[in-house]
Amino acid sequence: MLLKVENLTKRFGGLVAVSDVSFAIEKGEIIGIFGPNGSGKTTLLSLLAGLLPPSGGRVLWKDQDIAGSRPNAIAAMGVIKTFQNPQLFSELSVFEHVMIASFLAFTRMKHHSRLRSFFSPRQGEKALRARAEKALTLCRLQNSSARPAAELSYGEEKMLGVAMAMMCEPELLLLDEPASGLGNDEIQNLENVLRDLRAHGTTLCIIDHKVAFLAKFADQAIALQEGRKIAQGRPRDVLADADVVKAYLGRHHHA
Amino acid sequence: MKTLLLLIPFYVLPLLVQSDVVLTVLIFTFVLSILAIGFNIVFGGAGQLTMFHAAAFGIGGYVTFLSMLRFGISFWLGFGVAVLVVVVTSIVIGWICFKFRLKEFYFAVVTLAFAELCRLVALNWNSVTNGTLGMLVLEKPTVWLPGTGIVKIEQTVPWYFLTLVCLTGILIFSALLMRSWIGRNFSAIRLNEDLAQTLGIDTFRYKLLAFTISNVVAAFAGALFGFYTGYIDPAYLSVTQSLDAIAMVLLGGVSTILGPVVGALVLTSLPHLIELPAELRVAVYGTILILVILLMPRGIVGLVSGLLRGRFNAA
Amino acid sequence: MKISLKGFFTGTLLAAAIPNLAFAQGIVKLGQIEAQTGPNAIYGFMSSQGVPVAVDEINRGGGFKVGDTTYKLELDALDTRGDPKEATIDLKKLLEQDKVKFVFGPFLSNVFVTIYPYAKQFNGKFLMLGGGTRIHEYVGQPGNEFLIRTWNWDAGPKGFGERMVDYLVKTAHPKKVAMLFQNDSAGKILGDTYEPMFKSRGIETMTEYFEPGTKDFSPVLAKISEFQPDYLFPGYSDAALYDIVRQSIEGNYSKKFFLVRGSTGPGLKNKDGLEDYIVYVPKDFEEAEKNDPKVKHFIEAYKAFYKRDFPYDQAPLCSSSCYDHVYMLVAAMQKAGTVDDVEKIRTTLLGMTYQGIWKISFDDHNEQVFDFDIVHLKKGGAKEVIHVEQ
Amino acid sequence: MQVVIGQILNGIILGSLYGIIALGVTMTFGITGIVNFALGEFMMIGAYATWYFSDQAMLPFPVAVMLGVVLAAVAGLVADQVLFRFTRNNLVNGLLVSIGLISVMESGALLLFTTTPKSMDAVVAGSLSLGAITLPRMKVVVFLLLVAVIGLTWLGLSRAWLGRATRAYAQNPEAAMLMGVPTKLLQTGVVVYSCALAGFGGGLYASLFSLEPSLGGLFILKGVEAAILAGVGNLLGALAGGVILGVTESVGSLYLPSAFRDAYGLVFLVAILLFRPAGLFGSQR
Repeated sequence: MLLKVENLTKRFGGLVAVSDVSFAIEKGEIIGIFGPNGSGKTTLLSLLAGLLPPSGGRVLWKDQDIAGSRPNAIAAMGVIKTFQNPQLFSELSVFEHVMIASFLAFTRMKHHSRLRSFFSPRQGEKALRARAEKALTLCRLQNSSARPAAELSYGEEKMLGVAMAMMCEPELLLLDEPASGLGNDEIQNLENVLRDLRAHGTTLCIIDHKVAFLAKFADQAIALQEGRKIAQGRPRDVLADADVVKAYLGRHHHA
Repeated sequence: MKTLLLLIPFYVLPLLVQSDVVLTVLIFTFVLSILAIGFNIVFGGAGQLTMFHAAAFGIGGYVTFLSMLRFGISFWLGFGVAVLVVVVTSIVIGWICFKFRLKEFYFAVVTLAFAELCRLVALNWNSVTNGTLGMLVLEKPTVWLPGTGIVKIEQTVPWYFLTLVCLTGILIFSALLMRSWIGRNFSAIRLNEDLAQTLGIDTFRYKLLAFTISNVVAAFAGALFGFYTGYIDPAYLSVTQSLDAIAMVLLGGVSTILGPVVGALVLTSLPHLIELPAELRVAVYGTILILVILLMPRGIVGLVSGLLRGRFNAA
Repeated sequence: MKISLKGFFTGTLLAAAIPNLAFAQGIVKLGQIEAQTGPNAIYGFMSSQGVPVAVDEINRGGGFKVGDTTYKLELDALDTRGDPKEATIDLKKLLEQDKVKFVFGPFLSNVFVTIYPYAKQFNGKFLMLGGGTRIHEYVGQPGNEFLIRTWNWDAGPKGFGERMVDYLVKTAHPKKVAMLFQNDSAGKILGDTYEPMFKSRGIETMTEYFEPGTKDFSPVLAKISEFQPDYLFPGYSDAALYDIVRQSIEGNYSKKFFLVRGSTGPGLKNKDGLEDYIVYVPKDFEEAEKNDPKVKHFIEAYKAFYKRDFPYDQAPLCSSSCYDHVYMLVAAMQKAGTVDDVEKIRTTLLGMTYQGIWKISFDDHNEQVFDFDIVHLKKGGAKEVIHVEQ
Repeated sequence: MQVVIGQILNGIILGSLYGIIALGVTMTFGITGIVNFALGEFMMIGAYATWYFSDQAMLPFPVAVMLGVVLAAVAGLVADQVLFRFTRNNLVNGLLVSIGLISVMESGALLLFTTTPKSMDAVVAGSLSLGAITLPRMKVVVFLLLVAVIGLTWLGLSRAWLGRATRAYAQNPEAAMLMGVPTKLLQTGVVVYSCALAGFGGGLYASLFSLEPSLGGLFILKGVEAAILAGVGNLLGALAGGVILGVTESVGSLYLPSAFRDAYGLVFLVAILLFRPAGLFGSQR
């Protein structure tokens, strides 16, 4: 069992954003979480990635509770998150973004030492640059690699977020609405990227409100409403689930 | 790195210029550049606006001199003791500030408060720091030169070269630092700390590292300044000392390698270049600061390198 | 582009460094380093006002003759801003670039202590006439012949401090005196100097220091009032004295004051509230203007030169204002018959007694001894001025 | 025991002076996103103007204070249009422009008034004494005036339309803009008003203490400390922050060496910032 979430809860003062959610993710599996806006999807991901301290419950990563640890510690363990609205290093170029993201990969290189990197910055750089080129090409950003990231389109920014996440050699990649704001061919390309990740054995946890996109990919689906898990199972079953439909369409839908 | 070649003319200067005044102005410029570089590492590098570098500047001077007196060791070993003291102080204060995740304005205010407390200790701990009377530093640093052996640095020209060599060393150090992984993580933190954290960068440790390195460099400047002027007093740790260093970095160009040196050169030589009644000179100093901030946000070096790059792109 | 960048720096600096040669034969250069701006500019400002007036007067009078050449004075007054770094550069500019042989100032102790190691290297080549309290620790010692103090030492055999304490004991027989000084190097020296003076006369003392720039003294005055002193001895910058005297009276703490370094201003401002106010003043200018033509002339010259009214109620131009010293220096040059032989001028100057606004002579410690006034204000503002000859 | 109470009262009065500067700091920070470190200089303008008009031009004290306030407000308007307009929401630039402004205004004061201290006669002479405690009447008058002005400002901000718009803007700038709140006018208005407040504080200061060109520097640090103590953005808290700072310093100097006076405020501030980053009364913004 790669990741086990047990009765995870998060309260902001009176508001309960995530209440008592439990689920598990197998290695190599793709799990899709969907729900209407404000159903606690992003909050849930932030809890997993350590951006928000949980009010209750446990998050077991390889049977070790990481709830409440600092985001960088969780990232170093292999749980990497992308952002719903893309986060960038304002002045830096696209390539420099991906190089910064390769820090974890750098620390995992055999002969690395941050101090020695002080004197010979080239050490290990060649391997990382090659990997960065590959990631950018996969995300179709290779021809804007020298451009400042601030000049990218929204879709490209989102893909840069994915490229950066890939560079961190994630074991579990938490994707926060990767498809929203993308054009059709960009979504097509996103799917290739996800397939490639899956091929490399990366476990994916995708949240989005684009149900069709999720259904096509996810091995397992979870539906959230007002922070509560209302359904879990194969995507087709969950979509057909009465509560889910009611939550989504606001009334009983006769399929 | 090639911008460091700009320092070469300064190595040649003492042969051309006999006037001691110009050399003295440059000595103060070099020493204050080191302080400014120290501040630039933590502010230009990791984006943390600190006001503690003046306290480190003062502690550098005091501890180096006191340990020389107490243990009879050379300037450099005395400075080693100062580095220890500054490292410990920086880690304690840095740990407190970063543990509580103080941001920008509050970090500046808390570091200012700690600097003021250090100044008040220096001001009133008469038995050790001689309090308000300050301390007369008659000892001088010694340097081993091939051929002549241990030489005491006393006259202006030896001081000129000592401070210039030290500045060059610190510049190379800061250039290497900024281009290394540590520097890359610093800029990641400066530009977007939350994103940096999710990419696995331990922002707490790197901010603490930036804060400590910055204070050690500032302490080095304090030791040189104290031994050159021959007098150390609590004013070294004053707010004005911090603000001067900040003004130099912003005038010269934040987050650039040579910016602090350019800023230090302009602000140190300015009062002696313009012949104005005293009150007006202070006004000119203030006006320049305002004009730079509003018209040249990226500072002199930022402006110049922008023009250069503009030239290359256009050509 | 890169070359001009480099040229820009070395070019401007070279231009500043070309020493301006004294073309006209017959120029004697005077230098002055005082803090005219910056936080503790009050004392630098006051002591820097005398020299320009004297220089202007002498030059307008056609200069002065030494041997068969007439000389004019050229004054280079530099502002140290109370910052030791600036002071070091200013003194270097005066001694090495302008080749000045006579430097007036500094009056601030921290500025003096910083430039002392450098100035010492020029011993014998120039004279420094400064008033700073801490100059006392160095003046008169071998190797410091360049140093002459334009104020005398409070606790010396002819020290005005001793005279003032004698007067206090004679008129008021206080048993307890509380001292309240600024927490800086001059303030600390005051505390260390006057404590033994009071103790040797069987007077119990208590000393409190306050952060420079303090405006509200009510807490420290309350603390002092528990000691129930007969007299409060506050010091030393005028702004602090105004606040201390007023708040001590209004808060009905102590109403009897004894001041060395201060002025009649605070006393006059609170003349109805105070019970006793004894203050050392180099010269009570109001009194002296009536019967001393030289003082009258100086006040007119001051008003003409600065185009503002004369600050009667301050510690106006304490004797280190160097108005007299410029004339005394000129007299010494004329008597010694040289403007260059510093050693000869020095010995002549130290041996002279000069009657200007003050009767000035120097003790064997090269510290100035001069007559001064004790102003004794009683409740309601009745003023008694006691002139003390030395 | 009486002495302690005396010092608590004195601390409260002194604190109200810190409070009015803190109020200016809080309002400017809340609306324009920068800390106006030059507020102390506008206090100096108010102080010197009041001294000049009442001591030299022999005008009645209230008129002199009003003129001081007007002068400080006009200077504030000029400073805002020339400088602070370009440093909105940029803390570091705002800090450095303020530092430049401080040296310009201080040298202006030096030129006009030299460093010779100026001291006014107490407008309301005599002191109140309750038992062993004596409080100069003028100090009490100053305290009441300051509290009144701070109270009025708070009332204005919570009642008058412009006040509510200001608070709305402080809470959520984007939303306020969408609702047609004239942000440019608001920001300039707030800067000018806080300069006027500082000028008013300066005018009252002049009636209590002696004046020198560098008086601004001391009070701005205290004002910023008080604003943070209360939690920047909290209006009434500014007065409370100032009072707490004033009392800590006054009572502290009673028992500990008064040379450490500034340290007590600083230690208190650091403790607050660490354990209640939003300040004593601040809301977690």
